[in-house]
Amino acid sequence: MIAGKRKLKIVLGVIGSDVHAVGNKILENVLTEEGFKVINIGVLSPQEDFINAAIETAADLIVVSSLYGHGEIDCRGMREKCIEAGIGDMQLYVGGNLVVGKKDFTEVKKIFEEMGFNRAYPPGTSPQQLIDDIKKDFNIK
Amino acid sequence: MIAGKRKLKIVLGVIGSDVHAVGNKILENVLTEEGFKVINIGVLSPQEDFINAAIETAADLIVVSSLYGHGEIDCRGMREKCIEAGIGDMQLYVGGNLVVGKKDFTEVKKIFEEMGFNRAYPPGTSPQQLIDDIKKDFNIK
Amino acid sequence: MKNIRWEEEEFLKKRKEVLKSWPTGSQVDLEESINYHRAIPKNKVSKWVLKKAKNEGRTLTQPRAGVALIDNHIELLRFLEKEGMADLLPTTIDSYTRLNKYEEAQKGIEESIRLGRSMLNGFPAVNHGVKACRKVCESVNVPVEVRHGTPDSRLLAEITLAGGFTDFEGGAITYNIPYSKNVPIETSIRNWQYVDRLIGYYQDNGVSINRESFGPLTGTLVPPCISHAVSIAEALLAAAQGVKSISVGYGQCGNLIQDIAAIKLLSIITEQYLKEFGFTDILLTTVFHQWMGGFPKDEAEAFAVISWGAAAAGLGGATKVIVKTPHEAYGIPTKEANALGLRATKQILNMVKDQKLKEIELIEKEIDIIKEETKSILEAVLNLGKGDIAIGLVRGFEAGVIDIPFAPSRFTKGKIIPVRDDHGAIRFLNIGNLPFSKKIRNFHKKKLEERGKVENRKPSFKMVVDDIYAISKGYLVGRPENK
Amino acid sequence: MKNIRWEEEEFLKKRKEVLKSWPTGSQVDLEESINYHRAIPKNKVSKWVLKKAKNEGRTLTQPRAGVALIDNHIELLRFLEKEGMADLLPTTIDSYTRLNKYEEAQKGIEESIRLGRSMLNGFPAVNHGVKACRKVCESVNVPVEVRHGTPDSRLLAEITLAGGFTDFEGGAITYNIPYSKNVPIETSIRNWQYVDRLIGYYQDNGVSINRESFGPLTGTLVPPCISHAVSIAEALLAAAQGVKSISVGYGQCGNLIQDIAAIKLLSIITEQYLKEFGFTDILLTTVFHQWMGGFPKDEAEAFAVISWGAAAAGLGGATKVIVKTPHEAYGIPTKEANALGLRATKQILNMVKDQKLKEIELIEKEIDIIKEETKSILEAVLNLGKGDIAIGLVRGFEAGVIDIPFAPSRFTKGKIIPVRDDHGAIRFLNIGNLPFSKKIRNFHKKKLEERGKVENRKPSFKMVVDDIYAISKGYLVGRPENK
Ligand code: B12
Ligand code: B12
Repeated sequence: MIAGKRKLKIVLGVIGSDVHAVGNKILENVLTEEGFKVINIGVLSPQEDFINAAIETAADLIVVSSLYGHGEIDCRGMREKCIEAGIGDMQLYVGGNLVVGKKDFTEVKKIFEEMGFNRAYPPGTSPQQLIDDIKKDFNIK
Repeated sequence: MIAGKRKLKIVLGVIGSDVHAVGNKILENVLTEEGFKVINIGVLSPQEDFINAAIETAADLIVVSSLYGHGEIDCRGMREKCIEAGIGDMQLYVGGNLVVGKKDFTEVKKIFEEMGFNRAYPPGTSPQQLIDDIKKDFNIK
Repeated sequence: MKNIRWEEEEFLKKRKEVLKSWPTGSQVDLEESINYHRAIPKNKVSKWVLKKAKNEGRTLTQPRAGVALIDNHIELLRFLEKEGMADLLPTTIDSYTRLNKYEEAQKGIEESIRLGRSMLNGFPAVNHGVKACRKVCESVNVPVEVRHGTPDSRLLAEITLAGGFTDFEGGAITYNIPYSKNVPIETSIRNWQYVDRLIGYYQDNGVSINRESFGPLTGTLVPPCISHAVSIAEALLAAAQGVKSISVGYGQCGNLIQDIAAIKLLSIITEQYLKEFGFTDILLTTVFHQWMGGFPKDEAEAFAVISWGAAAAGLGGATKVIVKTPHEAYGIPTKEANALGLRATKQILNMVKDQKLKEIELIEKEIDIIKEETKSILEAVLNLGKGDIAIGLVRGFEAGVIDIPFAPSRFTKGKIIPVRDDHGAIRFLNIGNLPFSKKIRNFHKKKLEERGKVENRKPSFKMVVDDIYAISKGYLVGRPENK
Repeated sequence: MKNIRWEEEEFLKKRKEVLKSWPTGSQVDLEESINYHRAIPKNKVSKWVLKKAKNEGRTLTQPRAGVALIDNHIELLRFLEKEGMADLLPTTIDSYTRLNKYEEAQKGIEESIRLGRSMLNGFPAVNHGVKACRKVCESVNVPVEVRHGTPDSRLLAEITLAGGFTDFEGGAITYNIPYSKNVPIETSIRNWQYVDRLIGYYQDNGVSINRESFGPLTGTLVPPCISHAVSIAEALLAAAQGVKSISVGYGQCGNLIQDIAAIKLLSIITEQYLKEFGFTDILLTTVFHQWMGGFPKDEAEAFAVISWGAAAAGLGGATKVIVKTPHEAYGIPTKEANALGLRATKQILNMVKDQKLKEIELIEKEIDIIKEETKSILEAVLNLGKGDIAIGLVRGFEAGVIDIPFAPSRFTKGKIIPVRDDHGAIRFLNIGNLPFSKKIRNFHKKKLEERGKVENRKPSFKMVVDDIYAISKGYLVGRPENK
């Protein structure tokens, strides 16, 4: 990030009844080191917690992780809830192991994009990829 | 075999430039133990050696092994050579790893049957299967 | 709360409450279930199959598997029995059920029916009820175990045991700390005492249900002494409630010497503690989990990780090995992928089963280390509990003398930080509040200095992150580039 | 015939003959080729890549691969380099070429073009000629070795070395006895002396070509002492002709202790013999072949066998491992299957590379056994040759003091019969005429009695047949049903 500028604020968490904590801890670590301001709401987080945290901190981006396979159910309606809460144009990224089973990712991507996520990532995406995309989307050099 | 009856005579060998000796040794052992008379011409045997051995011993059956992948080239014309040699109705079996590569066996089987082999077997066929089929074809109980 | 056997009255009172927490609870009739169990043939009862394997020195295979709908789940298990030659079968429970969210599980069932594919990551046994469970268990010819990750599994236990399962995984610590954020240890101990007492009740009536502790915890660089201490504690908790068939588990570290040492020691030291506390008539068996951390995406590489785990399990003499699949990095495996993992595992097990690795000083030394560490932890825990392991666990976690790395729970300090040494064995970068002797502390320090020197960097959290990724990137030790 | 360096004159005379034996021979210009080699960068020269790996204690991977047509072959090698991350590449020669049947190879090439698929089980390098070989070697970024099985490979060597290959497999014994029926040992020694001298000639001119001996022989239950004795003999033959970079090989037995012992000993004892005969400036490296006998048909099981081989290679510290594929039981693998085997292997190698297996008495004991056996054989051979290994080999095979099991050749007695002991190590059921001490004989007898007792049967050829099938059926030791 360009020094002196306002830090990009990212709400980070693992959605639903998902307890996979390791990737979350690493993402917090890496995003923070990159210079972002990370609000990590951790595992077992309902949609509401993401949205409340984003509103409270006036965040720029919500990064949702879902590892355990219920991502499709857990993420449904999240965009609508954002709209209701008045942050309808919030950037929403989602990644992890989004659906149950090993599936062709183009299909999975479509499902999540139709749900209103701006970006959806396949299993094992590296944090660097995420950082690169954030910089692209938020015009950070 | 039914005791007292003439023993079924089988010419056994590995065709072409093939040196895989282990399966051949085991087949000789198993077929002999089963009570057949085995004439084993061993590895590196050209078509002619099979046919000559069959004529010399008045054999009932030729069992060709091909492991190394050149089976398709090596076996071509064998039926024709049998006909020329006056043993046109000789039973010809072939087995091993008949073609180069892992292929759908129904296709391979067709190739060898069209060449005039009475039976063709996929990789790793057990000697017991061979014995069962011999007994069926030669009406041995 | 103490580690003593619950009074019958207290137990029966609680049962009424528990069974009311979801409609299917009313399907449970304990006396009828006991009779049902009595009729199950021995080859379908975990305890007997485990006992036989233990006596013969064989290592059994077991997959993880569970889908939302009953018929699909049965098809899945049958497939794994036939095509995977699984010696033991599982029924893995979905994550909503694990958190007692039966309504969401119900939604998952309905969605799965609607979309024609499993929308749940496991089998929602509570929603399906007793009869469905029996149908599942009856449809195969080997024992079936309930595998989950449920801090409060009282209703799940009631329904699945009535449903004919003969093995139940979990424990107050192993199914709390890695699986929840806000459940106090005291609560999960109480809830698991209930489960253990329920199994003890079956046992009192001549029905053996095996209780397995979930050794791998967070699956992420867990040092053997941590999981050993926890496993032993859970064994003592179960035994106190009258459980007589116990399996203790361990998740592969990846260093062969450490893995063999750990699994060998696990059975010896658990037996010792059980004996020390007066439990002498328990069948104790061990479970080895193939690598529980992040897997490589490439299936060939995954096969290698699976095979390496199978080798350690077999050479270490575990009673059973829990098998991963070539789909691990992606998602719940198809039944075919699951069977592939099982078959690869069985091939290795059969190839190593007659091989004895004896007279290996390195293993003996490693055993001594893990033993001393484990004993220090348990001693401190028992001291804090004034000899009572239940109280000791609550206070011990509070004090951090027992601690679990990378856990979501706020009831473990999370101060310890594990990292690999130069040979890939898991050591401590930060010992947190663990009550280790100076000798042990120095041991770890020296080990990490050794690695630091080779990699020309100070041991740090960066090294830990590298280790977390290492196996998924094709290595055991997470070296910096070009090392 | 003796084991002494050929006179230049004799060699050059023979060359003329050899180069005339097939039209492509005329393409070889030795001086031009030497210059060509001088320009090859070190990272594409086997010797240097092997040396680096040896120094770093790494184990390199190499597949087997070869198809009939040039472009397809290049595509195959590139794929294995990229997708298989192969450290070294091969060019496996087809079986007609191996038997100098260049006309049949030509038919195979034509048929392959006609049918659009490879009708040959390898790359017919002689027919394709020098330029084609250079095209192959130039199209990849790692060293390429000629791998074959040719009793008389003089022309093959001329063409492929002129063609830029920097490594050449085989030997007077290892590429005769398992690969032919009627070639006298004296003949193959002469022909391989030619090849070794050719390589020595390159060496004299500053170009290092590595010479690898084919350790696994018939791939079927070959006891380590047999392949070790042969490997050492071939190293001595090569060294005498001026070869300075030598790899000795060994085929996995399947018992980890025996495999580690064997591969460790192999490099030590070969160095000793080389030194004893005055060859002190040779780069010696070792090659471990993943299981060379019958493979399981199931691909998951095949992955397990591959992984187990990779583990033994890595833990044993071999310089390179030759990799099998999940298609092994069926036929020449597709390039994809080949890459899968390579990737599984690399994953294991990387996971075990930092693990040291030290202080293992069982390994030391096994080393002592193999060492004594190997030395007895070589001593007897050298005695018969009055100190000359070439003469000794001819007489030794005649006398059966050196012998190879399951071979097609009539120039080995074929009297020894190997079989596994109760732990899966390969022992002798029949020692034939091997010059073993009473102690060693008793050792084997005792080992087999042990197994016989467990299986409740007398060690016999039935046991051997069971062992031959065992790995392909999922076991290491071929037990009777239900044992
Ligand atoms: C360790 C582990 C566990 C541990 C977790 C411990 C803990 N509390 O953290 C334990 C054993 C407890 C566990 C439990 C379960 N697990 Co789990 N687990 C794993 C495993 C092996 C590794 C996860 C891990 O830590 N990886 C290392 C970290 C660094 O990587 P990561 O988590 O993938 O995160 C990275 C990336 O995904 C990415 N990322 C994450 N989020 C986002 C978001 C964005 C926008 C981007 C760009 C990137 C990104 O960046 C992260 C950092 O690099 C994976 C399989 C695998 N990956 O190999 C299965 C896996 C995730 N688990 C799975 C399942 C099903 C479960 C269980 C239901 C049990 C079961 N059936 O086996 C329970 C669920 C409990 C619950 N309620 O959540 C499945 C999910 C299936 C699916 N999606 O189809 C997996 C894929 C295994 C499998 N193939 O079946 N598990
Ligand atoms: C050991 C072995 C070798 C040894 C052989 C030693 C010797 N002289 O005997 C060595 C190392 C020398 C060798 C060399 C080669 N081999 Co090789 N070898 C094998 C291997 C691993 C095992 C063979 C074996 O002994 N099996 C055990 C015995 C008991 O089984 P079997 O041979 O299959 O025989 C049984 C059955 O096939 C059946 N059977 C046999 N014939 C018949 C006939 C009938 C009618 C019936 C019903 C049944 C039947 O019964 C037998 C007894 O149970 C196989 C792969 C495998 N199967 O796992 C490759 C394999 C046969 N080899 C192969 C090749 C290509 C070669 C080489 C060209 C080198 C190379 N490119 O790697 C050379 C060929 C040399 C030559 N000129 O022939 C390929 C053949 C490829 C193909 N068909 O597409 C295979 C399949 C490996 C592979 N997947 O690439 N090999």
